[in-house]
Amino acid sequence: QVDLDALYEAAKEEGQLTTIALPHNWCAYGDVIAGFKAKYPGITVNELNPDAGSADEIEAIKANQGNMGPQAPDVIDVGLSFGPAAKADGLIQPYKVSTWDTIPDDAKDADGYWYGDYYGVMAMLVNKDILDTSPTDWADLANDEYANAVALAGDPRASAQAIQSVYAAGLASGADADGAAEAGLKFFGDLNAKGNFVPVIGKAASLAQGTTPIVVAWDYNLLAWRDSFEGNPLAEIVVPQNGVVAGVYVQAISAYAPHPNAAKLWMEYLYSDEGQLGWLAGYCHPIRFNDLAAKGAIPQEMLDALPPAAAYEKAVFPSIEQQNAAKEVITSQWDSVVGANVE
Amino acid sequence: MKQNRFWAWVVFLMGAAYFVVPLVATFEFSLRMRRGYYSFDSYASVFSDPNFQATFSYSVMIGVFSILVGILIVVPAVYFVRLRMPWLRPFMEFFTLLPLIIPAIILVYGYLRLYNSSSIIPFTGSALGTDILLTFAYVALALPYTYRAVDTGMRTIDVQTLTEAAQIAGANTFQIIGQIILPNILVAVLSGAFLTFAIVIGEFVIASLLNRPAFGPYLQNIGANRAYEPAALAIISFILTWGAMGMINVLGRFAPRTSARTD
Amino acid sequence: MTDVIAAKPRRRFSWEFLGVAPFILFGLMFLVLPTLYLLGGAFIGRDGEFTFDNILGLFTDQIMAAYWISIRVAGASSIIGALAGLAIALAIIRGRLPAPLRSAIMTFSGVASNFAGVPLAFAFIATLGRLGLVTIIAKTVFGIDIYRAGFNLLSFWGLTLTYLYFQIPLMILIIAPAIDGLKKEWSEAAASLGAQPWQFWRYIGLPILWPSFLGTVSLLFANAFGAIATAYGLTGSSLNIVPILLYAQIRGDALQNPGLGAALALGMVVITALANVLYLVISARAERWMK
Amino acid sequence: MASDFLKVSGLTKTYGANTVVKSVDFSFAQGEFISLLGPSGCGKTTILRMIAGFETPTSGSITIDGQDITTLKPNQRQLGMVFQAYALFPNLNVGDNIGFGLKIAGVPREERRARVDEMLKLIGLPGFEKRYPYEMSGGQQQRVALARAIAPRPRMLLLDEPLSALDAKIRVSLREEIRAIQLDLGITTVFVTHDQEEALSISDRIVVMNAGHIEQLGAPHEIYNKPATRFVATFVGHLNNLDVVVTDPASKTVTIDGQPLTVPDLPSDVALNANSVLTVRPEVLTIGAREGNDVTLTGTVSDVTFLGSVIRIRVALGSNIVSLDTFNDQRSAPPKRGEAITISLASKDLLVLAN
Amino acid sequence: MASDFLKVSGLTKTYGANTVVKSVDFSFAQGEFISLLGPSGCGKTTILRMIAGFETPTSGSITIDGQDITTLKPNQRQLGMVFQAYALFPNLNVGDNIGFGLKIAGVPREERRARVDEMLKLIGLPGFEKRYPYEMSGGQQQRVALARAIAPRPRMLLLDEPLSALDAKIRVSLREEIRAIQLDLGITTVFVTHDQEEALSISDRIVVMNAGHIEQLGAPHEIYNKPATRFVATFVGHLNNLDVVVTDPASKTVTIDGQPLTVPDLPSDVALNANSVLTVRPEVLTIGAREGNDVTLTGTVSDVTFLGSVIRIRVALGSNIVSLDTFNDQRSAPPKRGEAITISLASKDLLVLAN
Ligand SMILES: Nc1ncnc2c1ncn2[C@@H]1O[C@H](COP(=O)(O)OP(=O)(O)OP(=O)(O)O)[C@@H](O)[C@H]1O
Ligand SMILES: Nc1ncnc2c1ncn2[C@@H]1O[C@H](COP(=O)(O)OP(=O)(O)OP(=O)(O)O)[C@@H](O)[C@H]1O
Ligand SMILES: [Mg+2]
Ligand SMILES: [Mg+2]
Repeated sequence: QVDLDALYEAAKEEGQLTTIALPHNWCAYGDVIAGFKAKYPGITVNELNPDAGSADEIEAIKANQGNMGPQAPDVIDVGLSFGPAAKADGLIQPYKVSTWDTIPDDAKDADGYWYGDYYGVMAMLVNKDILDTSPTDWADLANDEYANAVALAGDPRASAQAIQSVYAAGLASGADADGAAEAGLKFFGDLNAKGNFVPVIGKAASLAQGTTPIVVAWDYNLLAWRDSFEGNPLAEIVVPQNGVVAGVYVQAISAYAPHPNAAKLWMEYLYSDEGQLGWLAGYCHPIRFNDLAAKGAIPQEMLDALPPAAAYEKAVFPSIEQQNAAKEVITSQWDSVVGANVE
Repeated sequence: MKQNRFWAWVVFLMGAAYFVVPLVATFEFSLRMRRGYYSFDSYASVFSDPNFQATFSYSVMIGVFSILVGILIVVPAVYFVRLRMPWLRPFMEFFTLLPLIIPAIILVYGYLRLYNSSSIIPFTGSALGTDILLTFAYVALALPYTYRAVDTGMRTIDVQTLTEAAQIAGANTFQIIGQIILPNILVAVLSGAFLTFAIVIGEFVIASLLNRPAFGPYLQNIGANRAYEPAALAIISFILTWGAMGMINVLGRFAPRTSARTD
Repeated sequence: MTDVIAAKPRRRFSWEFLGVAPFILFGLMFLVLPTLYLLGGAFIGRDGEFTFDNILGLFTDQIMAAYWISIRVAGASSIIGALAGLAIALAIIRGRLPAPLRSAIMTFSGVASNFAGVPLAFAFIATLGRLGLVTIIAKTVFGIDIYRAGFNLLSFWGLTLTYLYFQIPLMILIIAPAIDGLKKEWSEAAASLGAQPWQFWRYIGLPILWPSFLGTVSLLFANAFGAIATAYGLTGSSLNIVPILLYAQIRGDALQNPGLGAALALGMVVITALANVLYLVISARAERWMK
Repeated sequence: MASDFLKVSGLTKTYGANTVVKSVDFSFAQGEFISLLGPSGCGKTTILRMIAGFETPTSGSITIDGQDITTLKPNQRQLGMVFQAYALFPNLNVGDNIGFGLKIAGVPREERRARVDEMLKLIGLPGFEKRYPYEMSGGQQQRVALARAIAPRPRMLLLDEPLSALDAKIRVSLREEIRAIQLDLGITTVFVTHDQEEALSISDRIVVMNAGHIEQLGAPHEIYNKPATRFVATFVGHLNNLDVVVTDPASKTVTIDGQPLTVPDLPSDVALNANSVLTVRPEVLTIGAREGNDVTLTGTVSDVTFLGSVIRIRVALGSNIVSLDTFNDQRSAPPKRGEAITISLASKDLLVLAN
Repeated sequence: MASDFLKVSGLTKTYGANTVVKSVDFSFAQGEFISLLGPSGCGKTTILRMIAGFETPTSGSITIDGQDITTLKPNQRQLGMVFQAYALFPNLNVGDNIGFGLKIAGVPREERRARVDEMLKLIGLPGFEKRYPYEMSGGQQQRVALARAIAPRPRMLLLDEPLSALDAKIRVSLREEIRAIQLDLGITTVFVTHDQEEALSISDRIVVMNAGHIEQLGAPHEIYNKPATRFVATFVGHLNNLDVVVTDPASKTVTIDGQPLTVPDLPSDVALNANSVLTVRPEVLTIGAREGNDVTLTGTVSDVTFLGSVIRIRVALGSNIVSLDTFNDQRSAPPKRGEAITISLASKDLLVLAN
């Protein structure tokens, strides 16, 4: 078993933890970080580029090999498919948290290089002040009324969230798991050609300000955004009828982490009950959800706030191989097939 | 002549419309946070955000250091080049033109490659080092403005003769720069300083690429994630910049006047 | 006294050089070297060998499109900005408008020319975004849905319109001294020789301003070409213009190739340098009457 | 027509509360060379600019050759103007500068070129047409400015201190050239200057101005020898003031430092023992006696200044110090400081001035 | 010591390939007022700046009061300097400007204030200490600059064209003040000017320079009356050149326009019928005969210029045009252009100059 006290001492020695790509309203990371700081005083958390995509995180590790400064991330939180790739490139190091055994086996690397952290389903948020009727499925996005309205929540060349969105759209158009990526590209290519696609990274602000009245993103993000609007503007979350894709993210520690002990301590915190519930408070299903549920450790009001379970019934969990293949296709062909340029 | 004036007014009013409407619109937008009626909620939200305070004071601090470093580097250089080494002038002009021609993003790319922790001068090796690098980066960005301000200031006084007048009265170089040159170009120096400040406060690219918790990246982050606060922030930063510029004008009034009357 | 005699000239020199040395060192370390390093990097492959691959890597549709839109936006915003700025500067300096207006505009220009970047993007979203004041007024008062009509803030014209907000004031600031430099006597001399005002501008005023005008245009071009914060604030990182590509390259290396980043940067420097060379060539011809 | 080719009447200019030209009247004949002379700020430039059309008179009128031009635009007045700072168009070469007015008037290229050549010859700069203004000295530039002004054969030539930016030697030679060209072309010319020697040496008639009004208008020798007011006398040339006491109003006798002298021009209404001030030019005083000098005074040399061709001797007559100018003459050594000295003058050279 | 308080020997200054001061030697006694006079670019300022220490001589030495100061820094030389453009410190008021040198020298505040008051009285500006330079006229500023230079009791005072930025009238009165203060303090003074009248009127001795070397060094009347070279004669005062033909070398007789005259100073080695050039000052010529004038010439009046106190008459003697200066005299009207005229001169006033 891990000696948490010793780890804390060692981490305090390092004094700092560098995270990357953790928006504060993503899975309530803001509160999670605050909780970590409160529990382990003496460690400052240095947050890099909250808006980075998964690929950006991997590149940050690559670019900072040997850099012990505050630009080098210690830990990353990336889309599932990026985990094995990073392992293959030798960019991450293994670590098994104390609660390792309660993480489902299909969501972790057997050697402890990467391990799933939470999941959600791909959904759409609609600004009701601008659009009277919400789309109910992917196909609706091509309707005339959604001209210049649809945005992804990331750059499909770099962001796991955006890649999964494209993949989900492909599945919804009837393709099988292998053809979903191409179908998704075609779907967005058509959407772009029609003028419904907005080449802007959809965020809470762009949705509220009307730049992107519809944003496709993980349901937990959309819920957090909707909350932040406090009813102004009115926003509705739509889980599409077809192509409900669930996505798992994974945590990993950089192989070049300047503060390895702080990184390990961070992992311990995230995978503790407290950390897992922290994510859940941000509408993310933590990877130990079933374990926690079985232990009855989840407060009822938290369960009530979650999106209806029905949405998750249809959810498809693509395998790592499927995801890798899709990622490869989408990142490399997005430019040529969709090619969303400014005109 | 009348016609002349008419067109002048037309041009002026068109320009005024272009510049004023976005400000009005932004202000209006910033008031829309509460559904149905106008409020200053977005401003309250901004000011109560600890990140606003933290990033803003960080940027102010970096701004102050950038100004000091800029003055320390530029004033003696301009002075001695004017006085003794006019042949160096083209080099100075060239250096100070570079930041206008080479985009900031390219400079910072270069810094990251040159001064990363595996180089001989590992600025990015520590937070403090990165702060220093950021300061230098801002000095570089502001260099055209600082240089030109100081140079203009020195042009309005006869540096050579004043130096000689002080020298023959027994003053040494420190006394000359401290007691004669600097007081006389103070307004120019300050106007350069405020420009530097205005640049530093809003700067986004360098701070973001060096991953420092500055105001610019904070603005960007808020801009992506909040609906109404960005408009409030735009108004706030506009007022801040306006304040800095206003200071230049106010200080201009206290300038030691150099123009001589003739009999 | 003998020691003084022997040491003096040398000591004096080094003293003065010490005053200039920090500047030179700074310029080399933070302006010249990074640029050179980067430009050199454009010709070095992953294996550390000299190569043209990075440069060739620029010739993809996407990157070419990015350069093209960047050049167009920078070109349009610099030329339109320069013309509009010139018109406004002429109006306030030569148009006999009330004197306080001039200092107000100059101060405003100082502010607005520094108002580039993220806040500017916010301002334009609040103005011409889908829920922007102008958009809404156009829709509710005039019944024109500018977005349905094809307008988009994230288009060539949208970006240009936004960039003009800092380009015009910059032009005013830079060209104003040149207009002030037009001596009153020149227009009076022309008038006494029978010239109409337009003839004065055609033969004397504008030809004299021409070099400054060109110089400012090339500066505005570089300014817009390298501008990233505004575009980034408008769109997040997805806009396909060169500075944003480069930004992505530096931050995340989404294109997975560091040499390509250097090549992108080289491309930018070459284009701004070309703009400046063009200026130098034209102005050298236009300035043959100057010392 | 002869004497009112240029006619200015009741010309007034007010800036805010400040009247800088106060109802000025004058008229001149065609071909005259007129100088406006006066101290800085007296309104010379303002008058010239009203004639040129750059300022609108507050009231009054200006006619040229019978045509009222008061409200005409400058470009319709057909006048030539030369400015103090040359004001050549820096972007045009000499030829184009000189030909500018002709080009505006639509004169064909060939004719223009011929006229430019003629002008260049006139100002002594043939072959300079390809030069740019910055490539020339101030004196050359001002010559070109002159040529530019006269090339379109204007009705009048206006010059505003055209020489004051130039070196002393060039100033003298150029003023002679200007006068020669003016006589040659017979062009009516108004010349503004604050340099009295310049005005005296070059003009047919001089308008001496002070604080917006005319103090005196006359030929140079009238201005110098018969100044109408104390202002004119002091402004033009050097002047000695002598405090005298009237000892016999009837015989017009006064005493200076106790020494009697008769003043033919003494007004008849002065009182006995009144203090009065007489003025006299330094050059009419002579050391010792001289034929025609009817007044002899004795005093002490207080100072001798060697000025080259002239030696200025200051003589103390009691509390009066008078300056006496004499040509440097090697044959007679100048008196020494402290020496007693006798000086003489002709009483009719004494000026009694209105204040 | 007397005559070498300031001693300059072999002083040379080279800029690149250009030697602008060519081995200049002179020495002066304590208390002398010395002018460096010469045309623009002759090296006057360069010499002054080498004395002040702003330029390092290429070779040669400068000693003051026996101390070799050639390589001393300017701030160690204890000299006072006044610049053409006043160069008052714009950020300091008059009092602080004058007290600057004393403050640098560490003089206590009270003593400084007393000295500043004394200086202000000396320059006639008491009560001005709180004014800033921009609040004063040029003449006042230059007075303050003078006070600033002499306040620390320098060993010598250096002035570089201190008057040339001022108006003519102020120029004259300020030069007299400077001279009076200099005599009062007995301070050795080097004064640079290109104005010959200024140099003649103010100096004990004058160094006339040309192209980097000394043409003549002497008292003002020596310079004017006995110019050593043609350059000096032309530069100082107006000069007439007369082309003459030597008709009898033995009796030193030449003819001008066929009219004979005897030249006492004619070198004995000139040949018969040689062409030679004589020079004569305009003021030694007189209209008609005059006692002591032994040469009479007849010619035609070609031009008459009225200059105020002086009338300059140009007389054509064949191809020679000579200028004759006469005081303006109302009793005798000046001759008219074209009139025949007789002029006379004393043959010993004719100058035969080395070239
Ligand atoms: N545009 C103006 N507004 C207000 N006052 C003016 C203006 N132009 C001239 N003045 C004032 O009018 C007066 C006469 O000016 P003007 O230029 O005619 O004088 P001047 O005789 O030419 O003097 P100088 O010899 O200095 O050129 C001055 O007191 C001047 O300050
Ligand atoms: N720093 C310098 N570098 C090169 N040449 C110089 C320099 N300073 C002066 N000269 C040259 O030296 C010569 C003498 O200059 P100096 O200033 O001594 O002349 P000056 O007699 O004072 O003339 P002026 O009456 O115009 O002031 C000039 O030809 C000038 O061009
Ligand atoms: Mg004037
Ligand atoms: Mg000089």
